[in-house]
Amino acid sequence: MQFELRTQVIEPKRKTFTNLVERYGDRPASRYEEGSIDIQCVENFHYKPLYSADKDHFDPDYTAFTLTDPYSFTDPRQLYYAPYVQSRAAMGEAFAKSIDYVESRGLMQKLPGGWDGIVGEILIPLRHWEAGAELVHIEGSRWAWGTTIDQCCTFAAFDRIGNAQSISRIGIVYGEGHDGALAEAKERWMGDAALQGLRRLIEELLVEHDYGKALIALDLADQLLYPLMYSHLDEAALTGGAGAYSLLAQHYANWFSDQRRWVDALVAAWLGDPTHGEANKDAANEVVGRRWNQIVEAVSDLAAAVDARVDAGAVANVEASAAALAERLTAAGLTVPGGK
Amino acid sequence: MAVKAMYDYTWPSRSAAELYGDDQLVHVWWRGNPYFVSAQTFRFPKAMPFGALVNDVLKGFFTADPDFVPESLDTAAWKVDHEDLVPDLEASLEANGVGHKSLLEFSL
Amino acid sequence: MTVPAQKPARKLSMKQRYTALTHDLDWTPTYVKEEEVFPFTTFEGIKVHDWSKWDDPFRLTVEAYNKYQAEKDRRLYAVLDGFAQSQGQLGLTEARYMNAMKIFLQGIPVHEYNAHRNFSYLARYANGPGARFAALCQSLDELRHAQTEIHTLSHYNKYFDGMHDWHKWTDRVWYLSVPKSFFEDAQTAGPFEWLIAIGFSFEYLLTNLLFVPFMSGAAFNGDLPTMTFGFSAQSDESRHMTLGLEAIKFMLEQDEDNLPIVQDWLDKWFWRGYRLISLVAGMMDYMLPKRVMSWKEAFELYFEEQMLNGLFKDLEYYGIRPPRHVDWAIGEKEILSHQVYWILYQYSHAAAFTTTIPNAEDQEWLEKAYPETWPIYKQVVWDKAQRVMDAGGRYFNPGLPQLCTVCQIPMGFTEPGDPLTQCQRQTVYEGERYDFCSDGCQWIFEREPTKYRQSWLPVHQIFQGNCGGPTLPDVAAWYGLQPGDGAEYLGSPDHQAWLEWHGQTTKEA
Amino acid sequence: MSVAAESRPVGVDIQENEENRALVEAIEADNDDLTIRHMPGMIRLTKNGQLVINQASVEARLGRPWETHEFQLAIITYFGEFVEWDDDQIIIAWKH
Repeated sequence: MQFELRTQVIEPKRKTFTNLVERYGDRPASRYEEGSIDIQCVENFHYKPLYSADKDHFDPDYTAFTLTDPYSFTDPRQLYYAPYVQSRAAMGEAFAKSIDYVESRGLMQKLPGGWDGIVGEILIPLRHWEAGAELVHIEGSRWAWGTTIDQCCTFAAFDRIGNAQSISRIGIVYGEGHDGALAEAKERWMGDAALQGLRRLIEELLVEHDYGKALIALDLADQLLYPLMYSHLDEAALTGGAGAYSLLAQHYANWFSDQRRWVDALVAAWLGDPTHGEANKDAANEVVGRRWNQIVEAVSDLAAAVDARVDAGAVANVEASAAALAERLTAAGLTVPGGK
Repeated sequence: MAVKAMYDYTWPSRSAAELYGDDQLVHVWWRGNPYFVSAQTFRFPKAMPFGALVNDVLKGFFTADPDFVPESLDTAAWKVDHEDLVPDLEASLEANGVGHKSLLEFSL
Repeated sequence: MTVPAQKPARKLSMKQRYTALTHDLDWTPTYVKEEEVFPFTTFEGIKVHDWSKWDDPFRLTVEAYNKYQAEKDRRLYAVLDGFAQSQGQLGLTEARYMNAMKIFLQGIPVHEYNAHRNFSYLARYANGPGARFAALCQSLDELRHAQTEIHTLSHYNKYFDGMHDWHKWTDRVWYLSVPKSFFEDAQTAGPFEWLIAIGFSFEYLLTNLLFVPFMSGAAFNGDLPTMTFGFSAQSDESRHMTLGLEAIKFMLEQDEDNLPIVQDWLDKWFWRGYRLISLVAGMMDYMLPKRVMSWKEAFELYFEEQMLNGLFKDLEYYGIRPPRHVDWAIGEKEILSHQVYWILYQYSHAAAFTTTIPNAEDQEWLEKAYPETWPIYKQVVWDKAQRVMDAGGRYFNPGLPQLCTVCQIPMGFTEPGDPLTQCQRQTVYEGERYDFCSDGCQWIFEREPTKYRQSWLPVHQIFQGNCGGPTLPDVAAWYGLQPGDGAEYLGSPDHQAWLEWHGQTTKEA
Repeated sequence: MSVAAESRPVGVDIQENEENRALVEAIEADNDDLTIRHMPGMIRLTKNGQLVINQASVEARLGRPWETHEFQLAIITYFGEFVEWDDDQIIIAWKH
C-alpha cells in the first residue's frame, strides 16, 4: 500500500522559512530560529494606541537603545519556550529537593545565631526585590522591538517571580510551615533601614518607562547583590556552619550565571551596534551616571546589616564587586562616577 | 461617540479623498449577482465621463461572468449611494453625483 | 496536664500557600506614586475598589507551571519528531487538506504572539498581583502557542507551498489584514478592554469554535501533529477561559457603573470576533476533505448551547444581556461558510492558499449539512464556476473587492433572510463615506469612528500605490508570493507532488 | 427568563487516550446522568448542574498519586466555571 513509500526519502522542497533563508542562507534552521526570528509584526499597523500619543503599539522608541537590525541580538542560550520550561522544571526540581531536605532535617531551625537573622531579616525580605525585578523585566516583554529581546525579558520576568516564590518557600519552611515569617519579612522590607535603598531603587525603576534603561540599572544592582548574597555568603555559610543557607543559595547563584549570559549579550549588542552604538553608549552612561552611587550605597547598606549579624566581610565584598564592575564598565567604554 | 483615550485622539482617515489626487475610489455593485462576491472597488478619475466608465471599463470587466451580455448595461437601472440615478453619459462621474467611495449600483 | 500547642498544627492549605506565593509578594510603593507605577488602569472608566478580590481558581505557582508545561511539551515535541521521521505527511487524507493549515499558519501564530505581548502589558500594569500573575502565565502560554504552531507546521513547509513566507504575508496580504486588524484593535485599546476583547470574548466565547472542531478535524484527516498541538494548546486555553471569566466577573462585581462599559465592549468584541472566525467556517466546511461536524453544528454546540444557554444565563445575574447582533450571527449559520469560501475561491490567485470546486463527495456532504442553502449556492455560483472550468478556464475575480471598514472582509455577506443580496451599509463621518458588511460592523464604527477610519484597508492601499505597484504581479511580488502558493488546487505543485508520491507507491505496490 | 444553574449543562472535553482513561472512568463513576460523546481524538462529558472530579477516585483507578493540577494535562476545554479547585476536588458548575 501507499505507506511503503516511507522507506524511501522524499526530498524536501525547501529547508526552512523564507525569512531565515534570506537571513542565514539556504540551510536548515533550528527551532530557536524558526520560533524567534521575525515573529513580531513590523509594518502596516492599523490603529494608534489609546494609551500613547507618540508611539505605535510596537515601536522601536520605547527605549533609547536601538539596534540597526533587532535580530542581530539572539539569546546565547537559544532558549525558546519548550527548552525554557524544561530547564526551569529541572531547576525547580533541584530546588525542591534542597528545600525538602532542609525542611525534613529541620535545618532552618538549627541555623547558628547570626545566620538565622540573615535568613529571616535579609534573605526572605528580598523576595520583594525579586517581585519588583519581575515587573522591570516584563516591561521589556511588552515594549521590546523584536522577538528575541522580548523573549529573553519574558523568561527573565518569569524567573524572577519564580525566585520570589522560591524565597517565599524558604520563608514558609523558616516559619515552620506557616506564613508568619513572610509577614514579618514584608514589614522589614517596608521599614528596615538596611533594605530601604533597594526598595527605593526598585520602586524608582517601576516609573522608569524606558525598559532598556530600567533593565541596565536593575542589572547593575543584581551584579552587586547576587555575588554577595548567593556566592560570597554561600562560602561564608559553609565555614560558619549554616549548611542550609549554602544549600539554598547555590540555586540562585546558578540562576544568576544563566541570567548573565543574555543580559551581557544584549548590552554588548547595544554598545557595539554599528550605527547606534555611540547613542546607545550615551544612554547607558546616563543610567550609570544617575544610578551608580545609589546602587552601591543600597547594596552596601544591606551588606552592613549582614556584617552586623555575622562577621562575613560583606561590605568588603560589595566594595570589591563594585570595583571590578566599574572596571568592566570602563573597559566597555562607559564612564563610572568617582567617589564610590 | 468619542474614543476614550489618554490624549486627544484624532487620527486621520487612511482612505481620505485627498490621498487619491484627481482620482477617487468607486464601488461598483451588480445587485443580485453573487457570482461577483461583493461590490468591486475601482480607482477612476473624477472627470471620467460616465459613458466611458460603462463602455470602456465595466462592459469588459463583467465578462468574467460567462452569462454577462455587455449590451445589457445600456439598459441597466442605476443607483448611486442608494438613490436612483439616470446617468448623463457625457458628464463626469463627479457631475453624476458619484463621489469618493460612492456605491454605484446597477440591476439588469 | 499538657498545654496544647499554641500554633495550629495544620500547614498552609493550597489556597493560603498560593496567596503567600503570589498576592503577598505585592507592596504599596512609598517612594513613588502608585498611579505612576500603574498609569493605564483609569482612563477607560472602569472603577476598581479592591484588587485583592481577583481570584484565580487554578492557583498555579511557577514551580507547578514549569513542571506541567514541560511535560506537555515533552509529549508534543515527541509527536512532532516522530511524524517528521516517518514522513507522516504521506498519511494525510489529501494534499488539499494543507490549505486549512496554510491559513492557520499565516493567520494564527503571529496573533498568539501578539496576545503574548499584550498579556505582558497586563502582567506589568494591572494594579493587583493576582491579576498580574495570571496574565504573566498567559503571556508565556501565548508565546508557547505561537512557537508550537510554527514548529508543528515547519515540517509541512518543507514539502508544501503556501507556508514559507508567512512572516511577511501576515503584515501585507489582503485577507490577513482581517486577523491583524482584529488583534491590533485590541492591542491598541486599554487593559480592561483587552481583557474583555481577548480574555473573555475571544478566549471564552469563541476559541472553542476555532480550535476544537478544527483539531478534531485534523485528527480525522491524518494530521496528528496539529491535533496534538491543538489539544495541548487548548489545555492552556482552559486556564485562559478561566482568566477571561474571572476578568468580566471581577469588573462587574467591583462597581455597578462598570456594567454599561463592559456590556458595550462585549457587544463590540463578540461581533468583531465572530466576523474573524467566519474564516474558520469556510475552512471547516470546504477545506477539510473529511469533516467531523459542520460549521452550523459547531456553532450550535459551542456557541448557542454552551454560551447563550449556559454562560449568558449566568451573567444575567449581573445585568449582562446576550451580545448585540447575536441574532444576526445565528441567522447566518446556514450560509456563512458558503459565502466565505466563495470569497476565498475567487481571490485565491492573490493568496497563499489554493482552492477548488467542491467535488462530488464534498457536494453530497454539503447538501446533507445544509439542505436549505447549499442547492441555492450550487446553482448560482458553483455550477457557473464549473462551466468555466469545463471550458478550460478558471474563474478568478479580475478586480478588487469592496472591503468592510471594520472587519476588512470583502463585502460578500448578505441581508438577513435574503441569501443572494449582499448587505451594504454606509456611514458618512466628517464628510467621508465608510462601508460596512453588516449592522454589527457599522455599529462598531459609529462608536469609535476616529479609530476605524485609520484602518489599513488593503484594497485602498493598493490603489494608493503603497503595495508594490498597480498590477496584480506587482502586488504579488510585494507580498512575496511565489508560483504554487496560490490559485487553483487541481494541477498545482502541491497536487502534482501528492500524485507523484502516491503514484510511485502504487507502481511499487 | 432565567434558567436555574442546577438545570443548565456544564461540561468538559478531554483528550481520549490511555493516559486519561482512569480520569474519565472516575468522572463517570462520580457523576450520575453524565452524557458522553466521542469525537476524533476527544471525549466530551456533559451533565446538568455540576460536574465533580475527585482526587481519590482518580487515584484509586490510576494506582498512583494524582494531583488535581494534573487535570490540566488532560483537559481540552470546558464550559461552566471552576467553582472549586483544591487539593482533593475539582467542581465545574454555574454560579448563578
